[in-house]
Amino acid sequence: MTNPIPDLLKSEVILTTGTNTTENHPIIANYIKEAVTKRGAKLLVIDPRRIALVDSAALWLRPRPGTDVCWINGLMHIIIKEGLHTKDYIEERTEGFDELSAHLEEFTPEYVSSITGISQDDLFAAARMYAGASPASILYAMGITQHITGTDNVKSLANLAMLCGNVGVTGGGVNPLRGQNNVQGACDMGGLPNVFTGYQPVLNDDAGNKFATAWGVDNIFAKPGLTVTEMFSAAEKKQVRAMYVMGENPVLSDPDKSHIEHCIASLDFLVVQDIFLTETARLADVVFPATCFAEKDGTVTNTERQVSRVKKAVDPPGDTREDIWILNSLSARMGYEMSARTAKQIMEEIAKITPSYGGISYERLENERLAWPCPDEDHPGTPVLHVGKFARGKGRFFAIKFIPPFESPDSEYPFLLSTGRVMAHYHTGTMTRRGTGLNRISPESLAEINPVDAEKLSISDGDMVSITSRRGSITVKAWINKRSQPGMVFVPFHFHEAPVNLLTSTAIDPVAKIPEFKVSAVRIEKAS
Amino acid sequence: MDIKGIVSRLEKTDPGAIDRVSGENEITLNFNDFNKAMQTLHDDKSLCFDMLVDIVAIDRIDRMPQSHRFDLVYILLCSKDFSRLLVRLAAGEDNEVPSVSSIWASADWAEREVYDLMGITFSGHPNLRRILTWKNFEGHPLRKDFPLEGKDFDQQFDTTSIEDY
Amino acid sequence: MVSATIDNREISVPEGTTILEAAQKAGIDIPTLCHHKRLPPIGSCNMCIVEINGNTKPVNSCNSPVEEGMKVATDTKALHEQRVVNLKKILKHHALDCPICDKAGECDLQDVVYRLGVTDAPFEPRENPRIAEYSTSLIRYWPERCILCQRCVTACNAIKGIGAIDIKSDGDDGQIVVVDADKCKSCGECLFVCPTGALTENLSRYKGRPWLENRVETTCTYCGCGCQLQLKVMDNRVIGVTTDVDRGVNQGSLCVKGRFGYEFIGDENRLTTPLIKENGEFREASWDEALDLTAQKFSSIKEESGPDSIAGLTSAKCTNEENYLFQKFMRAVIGTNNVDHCARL
Amino acid sequence: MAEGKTITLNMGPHHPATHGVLRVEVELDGEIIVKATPYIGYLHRGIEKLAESKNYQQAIPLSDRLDYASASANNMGYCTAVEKLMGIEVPKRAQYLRVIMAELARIMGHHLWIGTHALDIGAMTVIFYAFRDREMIMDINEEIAGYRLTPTFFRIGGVAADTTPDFIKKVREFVKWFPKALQGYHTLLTENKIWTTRTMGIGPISAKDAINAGLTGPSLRGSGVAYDIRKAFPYSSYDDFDFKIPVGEKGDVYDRYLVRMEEFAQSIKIIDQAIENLPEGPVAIDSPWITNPDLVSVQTDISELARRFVLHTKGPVGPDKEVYHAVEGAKGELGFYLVGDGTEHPFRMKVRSPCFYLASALPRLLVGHMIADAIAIIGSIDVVLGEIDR
Repeated sequence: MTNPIPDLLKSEVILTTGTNTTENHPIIANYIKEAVTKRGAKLLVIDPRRIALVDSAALWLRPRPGTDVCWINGLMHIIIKEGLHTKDYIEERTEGFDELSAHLEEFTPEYVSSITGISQDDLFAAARMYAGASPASILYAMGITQHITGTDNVKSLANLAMLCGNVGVTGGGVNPLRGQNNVQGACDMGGLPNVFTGYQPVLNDDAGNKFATAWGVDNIFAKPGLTVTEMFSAAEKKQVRAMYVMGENPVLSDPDKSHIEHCIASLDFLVVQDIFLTETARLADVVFPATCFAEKDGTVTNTERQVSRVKKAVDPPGDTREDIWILNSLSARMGYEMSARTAKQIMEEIAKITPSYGGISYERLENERLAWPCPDEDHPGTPVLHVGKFARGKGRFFAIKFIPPFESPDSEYPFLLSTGRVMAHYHTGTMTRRGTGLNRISPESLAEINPVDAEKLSISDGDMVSITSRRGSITVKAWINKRSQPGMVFVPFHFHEAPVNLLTSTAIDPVAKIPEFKVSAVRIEKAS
Repeated sequence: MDIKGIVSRLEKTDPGAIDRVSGENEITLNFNDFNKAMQTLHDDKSLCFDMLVDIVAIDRIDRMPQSHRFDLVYILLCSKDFSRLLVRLAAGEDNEVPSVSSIWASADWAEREVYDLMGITFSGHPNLRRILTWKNFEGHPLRKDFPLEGKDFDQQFDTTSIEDY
Repeated sequence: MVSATIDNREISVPEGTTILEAAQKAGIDIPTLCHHKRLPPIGSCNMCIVEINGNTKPVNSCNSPVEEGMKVATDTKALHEQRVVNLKKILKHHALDCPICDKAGECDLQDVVYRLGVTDAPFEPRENPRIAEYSTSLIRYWPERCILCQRCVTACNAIKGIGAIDIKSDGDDGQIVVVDADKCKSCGECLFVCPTGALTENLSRYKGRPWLENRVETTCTYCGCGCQLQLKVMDNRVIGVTTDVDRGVNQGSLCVKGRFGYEFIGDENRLTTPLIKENGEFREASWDEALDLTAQKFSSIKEESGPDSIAGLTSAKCTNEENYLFQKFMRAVIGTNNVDHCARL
Repeated sequence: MAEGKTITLNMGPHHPATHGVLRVEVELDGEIIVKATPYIGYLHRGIEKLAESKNYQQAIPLSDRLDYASASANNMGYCTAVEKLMGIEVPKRAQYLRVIMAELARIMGHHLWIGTHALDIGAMTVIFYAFRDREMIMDINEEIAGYRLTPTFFRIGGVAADTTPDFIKKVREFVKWFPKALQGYHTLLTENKIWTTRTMGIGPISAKDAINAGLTGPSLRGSGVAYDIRKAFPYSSYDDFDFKIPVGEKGDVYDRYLVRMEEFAQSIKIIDQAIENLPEGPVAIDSPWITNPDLVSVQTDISELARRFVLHTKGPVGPDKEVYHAVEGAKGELGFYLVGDGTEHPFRMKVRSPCFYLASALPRLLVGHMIADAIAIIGSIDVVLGEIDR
């Protein structure tokens, strides 16, 4: 996020899109509600599903899934046409505005309305609402990014925010809501194929040399590695022969489950390190038991880029060892002695070679939570990014073309499938589906189907239905409600009994390599 | 002698030494006049506080930074009429408190204890060493920022690492 | 800013500050049962009464703003007596449950009883016992412990904006009732603000006592909000989760996962030893064995097909330190940039 | 004999005559001590630090373990200090019971002293008689408190329980018996030629020096200073009783011996008066903020039940102020400096330990004497390491 969460209370308009905040980030939803009910902010929800936030919204637009670039461009078209954009801000701090405005010419309200299914009146109202407020913030999540045009969608939202001068100001910003406690941190720490810690690119020789020296090795890592989706296809082609998976469950979480299982089967050697024997761990050659968050010390970085401590509360069960110990022992056996042995020592090492984490230490985290960039010990952290000046100098507008989704409903597969989470469960359910508590709240997978469709298919609430795509078929219980629009079905991906990722496609965004979970074409039938 | 008498007597010999009088038997001394006033309290025939009963050090970290970190309370006794006087002195973390061990022999160990457990140093003490803990003990246990369970309590303690005086 | 005197202490506070808040700021503690830092004033318990300008008719300090020149007395004999009378009214039907109540030991009601030194408040059973209407599979309502302070109802409305519960007030027979059971998400906001043990967790009942628990400050392991919470630990077991209003972005709030999703920590299906697959079956192995096998396999594959034939997936569920170490392992030890994680999923 | 070259001898910390884990490094010129350095800390348990984490009631057992040879006397010091902090007046019956327990503890402490002190110097017999009589006090402790050595019988606001008929009977028996026993000790020692030779003129300290060194209790009174807190700052109704403060003249080992022997007699006198004049009434104050409600009412009364919980799980609250309160322990001025901060825990508890200052005076007492006299001198100041090291 460019801005901290409590900033929402200072926004005049909050635009949420592709995020079911009440279910997935309930605490942020608290802030949205407080902003709306107590601070008089207006909430603008743009989402194909009738999510709970719609109840508090001043305006709700319901675009067809996969048409995000189109409606964003449509809004900008209206804003520029009506002269609502902030000219000074654009002049002073951005570049590429002229190309953008030329590109936007074709996105007339009539055209946008025909593609997205949003009425022209609503488009005008939304554009005026967003552009008329200062500051206004944008919240988005996987509903925006999990498309083949994921990167384009995000860039378009950034265009929109910059057009109205909402980046780098308190109460504004473009704010992705991170779905896991440490996605931000895993990226910051260089858990990506193309960057080291703090986004220092591997293609940069200086960075390569710096890390080679710091780690005392010869190679300089000049070539970016493979992404998750590429790894599995490479495994299929025998280019990747061994994998080490720490705390992930790609069999359930990645698209096209049977394809993944096939790829894993072609590996020579698979090591999985996890707290439970997950679906992926069952396919492994060696399984290491790992510790969960209550059994270890460390830090995590949340969606606001704030680093906070995780502390050991209980001893790990049985012969389980801390992940740090496992990695240290393994590398020692492979002839490399790690110098840092405790979480605190590792953080010191991170701070040394990562400029944005330079000032973060366990001592400071005892009393404060720090948002990076925090380059030195006296730096107070940076809650709002891009204040006064963009990180790259001038903010750049991109002219983005509209590309339809990979799969569109057709006569054979007439429905559109979207996946996501429900409140009581989390990801592949490895943690939340243990114990009795949360399972009592949400015991089974429910496919959300609109009553209109249900009537057509003569399905009633609680019937078992089979959902089939070009890649597979699952059977789930139907839940008839108006959350999904007609022609659309929503299935959560927490449940291994109904692994919805059997159905999803492996089509990915060309830049970010993110799979298109939010749009797949499926067929629904009543199960016999 | 009652507190009024003590105060007026001390005002005569060491004007300005008393910072504050509180309650029936407590005075607070200014840091700069401390040593001289203590000498007077001991030597003066009419005051005659010839026994130093105890020295109490209190870590007032909770009141920082409005006031100094430590409070030292010297408990004095007059052997003539057995009256008690509490002498308070505020000391910062960097202050070297003048030792009173040349006035009262009992201050020798009392000041060593305060040094050991609270980490306040005394200038002019003949033998300022740790007394209850050992030579290479780290930290001062009675300070409020010293954890109750000790440092590294979960690790095996190597008794051979103790250095004795 | 307005200036006033509370208990002979001069105070100056921004306009609109209530007497209770002003007093708390000045370090004067007025007893209260219904006021909560996160909630708007409720004014149901009549504990926070004060006298203004010597007027003997007491007013609730939680919903009266400070006015210029006001003279407030918070602790007179008359006020004390009135508070005791009010408290006895609340206590009259309160169940004698402390020995089996999860809240006992950190209960606001107990604290106020102790503070006011109330004696002689014998228990009288209700003529029409209350019925536990509100209850979810995670939250349990104990009607006889409820003092009708309305904190829970206010929290459900003001913090969550849900309004799943309400008070049905009918003199002595008032109680919490469900407005819409479907709306309740079991977020536990109500049980967090409950001053007594009227709303308790259904999971951690009878597992531990507040004064025996150890509380460990940590960060929630679920979504990216980074909520700060405290794990309640007893006998090396996590028995519950609680929060602190002053810490973190969540200000004491949590969702159903954060508050109740801790059971996996001590789950019996946790992996406890390394496993090695032989002939399609897992067998338990020692650490030495498993690590040696892994190291030897990685080394030989690296030798045969080059470091890029090995790939690693780190995790957004692991700490920064582990992620760092993992990518360092892949890059420095294996020698490949094939490292990624599930940020895209 | 060739003078000038010295030998360093290490006494303790495991030496039967140092009465605990006291270590004294003595430098000898021949048989004469030219320098003595005591080392302490072997029994340091951090009682002052621990008290900061306990509530006021919970810290009482810690005080038992200061001078464990006379545990109730420490209870007296701690509880009266807390009561001074909280402004509590304890009922008369409780005060008298406390006096009985504290004086019995003093006798117990002196029993240990006389037995081991005489044993150290070579008079083997006394310890058997002393321990025979000490056993009677332990039985009394057991009768009323359930514990023998560290009874923890005191509570903030009173004592734990009322007397039992057996208790009264046993105390009366002891009061009747003990003067005879004391006469026996006198017969064995007071005019014993060896005893007087070993103790007279050994380790003398002048009144001025003793005061300057912070000596209190029998060791100070042996030098002729009649400083006894029971008289100087009376507490717990000590001014109700008729007793004398025995003082010595020369301040040597023998005078300290005589003072303690007379204290036996005075303590018995106090106990006799207290047990015969034991007032009627409650044994603890009835305050909703301090004392536990009785177990019957907690079953019917919610306010009593709730209060009982708070008192057990959190404890009584101490006000935000500082007090110093001292009592006459078996060894001297046992003071507690308490700092309250408006919570259930003391912010700081400093124990003014008499033995600490007695031990600090050892170099002054030992130098110039023979090494064999060191044993007599250490025995005569009667230090208990539990109290020195805390």
